[in-house]
Amino acid sequence: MTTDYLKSVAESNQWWALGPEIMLACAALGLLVMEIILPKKDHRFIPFVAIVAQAMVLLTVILNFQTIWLGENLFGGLIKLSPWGQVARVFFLVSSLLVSFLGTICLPRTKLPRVEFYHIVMVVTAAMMLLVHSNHFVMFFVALETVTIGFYILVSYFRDNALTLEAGLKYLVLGALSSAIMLFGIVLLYGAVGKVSLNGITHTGFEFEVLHDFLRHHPDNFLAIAGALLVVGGVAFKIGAFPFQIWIPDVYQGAPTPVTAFLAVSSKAAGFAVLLTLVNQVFTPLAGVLVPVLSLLAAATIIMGNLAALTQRNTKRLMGLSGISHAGYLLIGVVASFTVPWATSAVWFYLCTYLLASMAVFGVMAYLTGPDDTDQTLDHYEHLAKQHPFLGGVLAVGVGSLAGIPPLAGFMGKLLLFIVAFQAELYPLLAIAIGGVVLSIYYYFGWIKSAYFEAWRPAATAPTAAPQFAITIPSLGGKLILGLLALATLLLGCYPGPLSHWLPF
Amino acid sequence: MNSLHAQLLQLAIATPLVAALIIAGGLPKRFAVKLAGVAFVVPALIAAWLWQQFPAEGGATYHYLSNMDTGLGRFGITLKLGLNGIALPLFLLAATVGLAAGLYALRSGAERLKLYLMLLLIMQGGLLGVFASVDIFFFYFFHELALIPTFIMVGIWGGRDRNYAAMKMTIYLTAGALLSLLGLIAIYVKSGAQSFDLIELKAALAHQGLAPTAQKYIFGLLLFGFGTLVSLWPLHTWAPLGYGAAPSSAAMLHAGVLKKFGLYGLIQIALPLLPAGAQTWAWQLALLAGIGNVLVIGFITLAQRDLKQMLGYSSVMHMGYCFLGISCLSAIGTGGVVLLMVAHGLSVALLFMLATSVHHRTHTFDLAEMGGLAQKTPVLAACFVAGTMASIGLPAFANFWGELAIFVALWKFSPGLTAVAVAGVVISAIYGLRAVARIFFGPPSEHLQQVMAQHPPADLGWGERLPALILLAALLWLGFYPQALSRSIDQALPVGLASVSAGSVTVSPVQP
Amino acid sequence: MANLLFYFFASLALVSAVLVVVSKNPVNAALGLLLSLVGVAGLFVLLNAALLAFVLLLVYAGAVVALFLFIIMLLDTRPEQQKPFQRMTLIAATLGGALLVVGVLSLNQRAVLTVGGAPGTGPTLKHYAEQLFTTYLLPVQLVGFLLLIAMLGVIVLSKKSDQAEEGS
Amino acid sequence: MIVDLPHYLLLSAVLFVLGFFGVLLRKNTLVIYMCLELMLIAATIALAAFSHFNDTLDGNVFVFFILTIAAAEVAVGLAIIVALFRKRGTVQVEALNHLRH
Repeated sequence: MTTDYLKSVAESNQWWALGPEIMLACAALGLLVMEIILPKKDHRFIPFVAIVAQAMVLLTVILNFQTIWLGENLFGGLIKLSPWGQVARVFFLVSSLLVSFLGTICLPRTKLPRVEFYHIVMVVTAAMMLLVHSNHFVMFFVALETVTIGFYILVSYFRDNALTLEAGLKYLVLGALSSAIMLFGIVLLYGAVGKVSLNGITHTGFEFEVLHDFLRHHPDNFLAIAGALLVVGGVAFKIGAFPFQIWIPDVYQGAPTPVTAFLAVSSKAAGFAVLLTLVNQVFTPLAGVLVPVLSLLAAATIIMGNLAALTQRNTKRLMGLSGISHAGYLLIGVVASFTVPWATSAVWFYLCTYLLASMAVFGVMAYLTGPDDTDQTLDHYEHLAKQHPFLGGVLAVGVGSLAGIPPLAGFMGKLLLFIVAFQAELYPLLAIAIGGVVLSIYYYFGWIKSAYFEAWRPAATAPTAAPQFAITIPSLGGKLILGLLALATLLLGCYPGPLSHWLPF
Repeated sequence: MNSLHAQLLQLAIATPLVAALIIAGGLPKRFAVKLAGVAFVVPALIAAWLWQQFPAEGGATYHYLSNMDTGLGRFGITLKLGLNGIALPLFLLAATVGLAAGLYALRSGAERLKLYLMLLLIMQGGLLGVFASVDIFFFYFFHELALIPTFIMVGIWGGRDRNYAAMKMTIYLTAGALLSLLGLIAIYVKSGAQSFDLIELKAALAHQGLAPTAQKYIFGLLLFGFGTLVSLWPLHTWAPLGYGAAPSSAAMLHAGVLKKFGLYGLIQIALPLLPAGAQTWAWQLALLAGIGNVLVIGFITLAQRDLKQMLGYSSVMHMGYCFLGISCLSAIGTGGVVLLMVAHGLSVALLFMLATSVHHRTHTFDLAEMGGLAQKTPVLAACFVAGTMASIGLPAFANFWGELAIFVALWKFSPGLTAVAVAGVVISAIYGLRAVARIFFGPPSEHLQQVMAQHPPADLGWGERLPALILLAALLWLGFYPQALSRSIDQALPVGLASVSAGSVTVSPVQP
Repeated sequence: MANLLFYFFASLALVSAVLVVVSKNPVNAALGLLLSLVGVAGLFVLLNAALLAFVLLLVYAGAVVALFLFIIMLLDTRPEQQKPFQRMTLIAATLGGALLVVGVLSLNQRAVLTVGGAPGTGPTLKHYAEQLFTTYLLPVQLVGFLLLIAMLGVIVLSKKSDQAEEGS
Repeated sequence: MIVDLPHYLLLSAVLFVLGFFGVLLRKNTLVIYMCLELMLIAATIALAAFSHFNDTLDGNVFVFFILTIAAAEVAVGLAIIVALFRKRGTVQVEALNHLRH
């Protein structure tokens, strides 16, 4: 290994390109330091420091949206920034900001350490950003495992609650299983490619470009196909696609509400970002195998998610099960991206609308949970609209957007996905998706119904024994954030221009 | 001048929506009621003015066009508004029924009146938008905007079974809307026009239409999607239930106007863009509508004992005539459908409103209990009788011309179905007149006598009389002077259809 | 000689892995895991990766298995009762297993294995160091954070409740 | 018969399948966790073998990372198992059925 080579490697280590991730990690470390040096009574400021720090990082990313490193291989090919990666950065930061906000609502109810929560959320977010940027399977796996292990801790964070720990253990076992499967797939891909020498430098099947090149010339290499399928299976676990959806309802129910939101939004988006990268940049030559597999997955996911959600009364499980069906719709977009290039934009647009709507709903849920975070059913929502019109309104907007009702953003997301699916001529999948949307109207409507309609019984039949549940009254900041989410959902549905210009269609 | 009219058109749609926003912003109730009243009147005035200014020979093209960017220009989605000869009558209908329903709601004294008015205003804005949209994406968008308040209103202010009714309506109508949305997307993708603009779609498909198989499938999607929304048998079951439970103003707007969305879509979009598809489905549609909607539902209507249920079923039945008219695929039939849509919208809104007025006085919808109301409330009785006669299709009312044109077209298409349709008129005459007899004449039940003794029924007050008179006047005016609308309708009918019935009489009947 | 060693280590790894899967007593399972690791470490040596073998024994045998044993003793779990498996579990296991067996067999039958050049002499510690601190510097940093959050997580999950922060 | 890449691969695959079976069939979460470790180790055998026979170092380096990650995973996993044991007094899978509605 010559000095020249080392020099070139050192030069490609452009740490500035990873500024946001590094800032986030340093801020996370700073929180720990603050916990040590600050007196105990000042610890309550730490969450706000975390939120401000994340907002600063978000601002940095937005200001440097068109960075000079776009499309270049950095860190010796480990990292490659792409326009989608930039979108993902913003997405993950917005999401983690909102999760931290939810944390400030939920964590004070417990007697648990708090700073660690924000620390882990920030590290996991940075790891997700690296995951989306990674261009090399070693980087990919390390980032993915950082995210996964972070989630093991976060899911079981409320360790006073046996149900939370049970959810944590379930997530742990199934997550580790999926990681092992994915690892084996990566190994097979590495083995299939073997050794490639270019310009005197050795390359391996870990590198995405090399792998893509290899697959283009050997699209029927059995080892590679098996590896690709195993890797896609591992990602399917993260997004909760069939048949890896079994963990979702239990884990969503058991996890603390902010973590459920984090899982539902960031983890799922990371899964889709990775899947899109893999499908569009690495496994493209394997379309003959992957398209049928992914189509079947999408169909089964939509059907399973919606059918299971129909009779669900626990709202966190409902969010999980309906989230499965959303993953199914998104998978249609992924399948379509083989033939229609702008499908990637449609998927991201959908994810953005999903972020806004889900976070609004989880925000309301966070205010409604009592001491037991895992037990929240539709019955708790009775009288909500009457007693707390604001929370009721936010809930209606969020749930309506998830159901895809115009003029809310979710409708535009679904519309774009349907157009994409039509252009890709995926008619059977479209039919299933339509059926799924109709089913989803049933349970989403049930939610709205319990929040709005039951409460307004005529006075004669009023005395119902509906138990009253503790509702945390939103602070002004909380109201502002939830109101902004609802407003953004509404505006994006009526005038989707800004986001559609911003996404690199 | 034209740009001024285009702005007026925008203003007509925006007024109710903005008013709804202002009321949502926390306007005190006193002002909210006044604002709502203004917001219902303004579109009606604008609609009348636009109709008056509509060029005599210009029905074939769109007028008052305006275009607004939505940020989705790259998908060919822009907010493009305008009216042609078919859209104009329905726009007028929406404005008129909206005015009547709004005025009725102002005086209805409903609980949570502000929310009620707000939802009604959103509905009104959506309805006006539906018929003024040239862009088929916004055509759909406005429909949903008007549809959502319906569910909420049924869910909150509904009568018996409101939860079940709201749920069933939501699922059926959303499923229908999604199917038709798929059809619209299919047209967009397959036409290659890269635009949702109906004018551009027509231009793109004028040279070379879609392949016949594609047309067949897309027309099928639109037919059953729109069909569900218009209560095509056997997808109609939401309608009687929903109308039975809906509060009066919502039922007026939905049954009177919103339901016409599906028929309007078939006539304005499906027939001109997918002529071959229409050919393949014509007979199936005619049979479903003729046997199902007219005969089966006709007999079911005969068996109804509940006034509101009966009205709901009769509205389903009358939609059968509209479908029959469409399935003829002739200019005269389609023109008749447009006229009947307007006429039926007016008459069914009138009847739903008066049914609620009857309920206020008798506290029941049960036909068997009622009786003798004619002496106590003569104006109500007169209006109800007039509405029933219009609904049956007697001459002097607008419905007559629509049904007549449809029958003429149907005769050429299938004499057998014409016989069925005429039998349907007899059926509707039986149940209509029987209901009038039960409510207003003959002795009431003992229970009702007690109720009326305690609360002597008053005749229609101005809050009810004014909307009723508006609707009745429109029905009569169109009954005596159908040319007011039929000329522009004729000009706008799809070119392809004119050739089917080349040389046939126009819809305009002889001068009265 | 190398062949013999391969078969010895491979069978050691396999047999003790079977022991992990079937033994009723978790302690036996842990010991099986330990033996299996020894076998794998031997294989690593055969593959010219003595350093990996060393790390494997150090990290896994020394830390992980010890941790497992420690926890087993701490929790004092009784040996598993032999309960009949649920039918669904059995079906799923059979299906999954059959799929995997088919996969494994076809892997060996149909795989086109590219073998690039003769295996050279084993990499030295220096080679690893060069790789880890140049090309793979970023993942190394990331793994540092991973270990940090793992540590924090263990603390959060195991700290006694009364030591936790009071709500302020 | 020369021991070659396919031998290592077969061994690795069989170990992987064994671990997978263990995860599916065992009831004790601790043992399940050991089986998961077995699966990871199986993958590293294949990785080291590929690395050796292709004469590339990257696979071996990846093994380093995998071992580190696995150790972290075990630490967190065991912490969760212990915490749950404190609450429920068992580590059997059947006890994990309280999340149902």
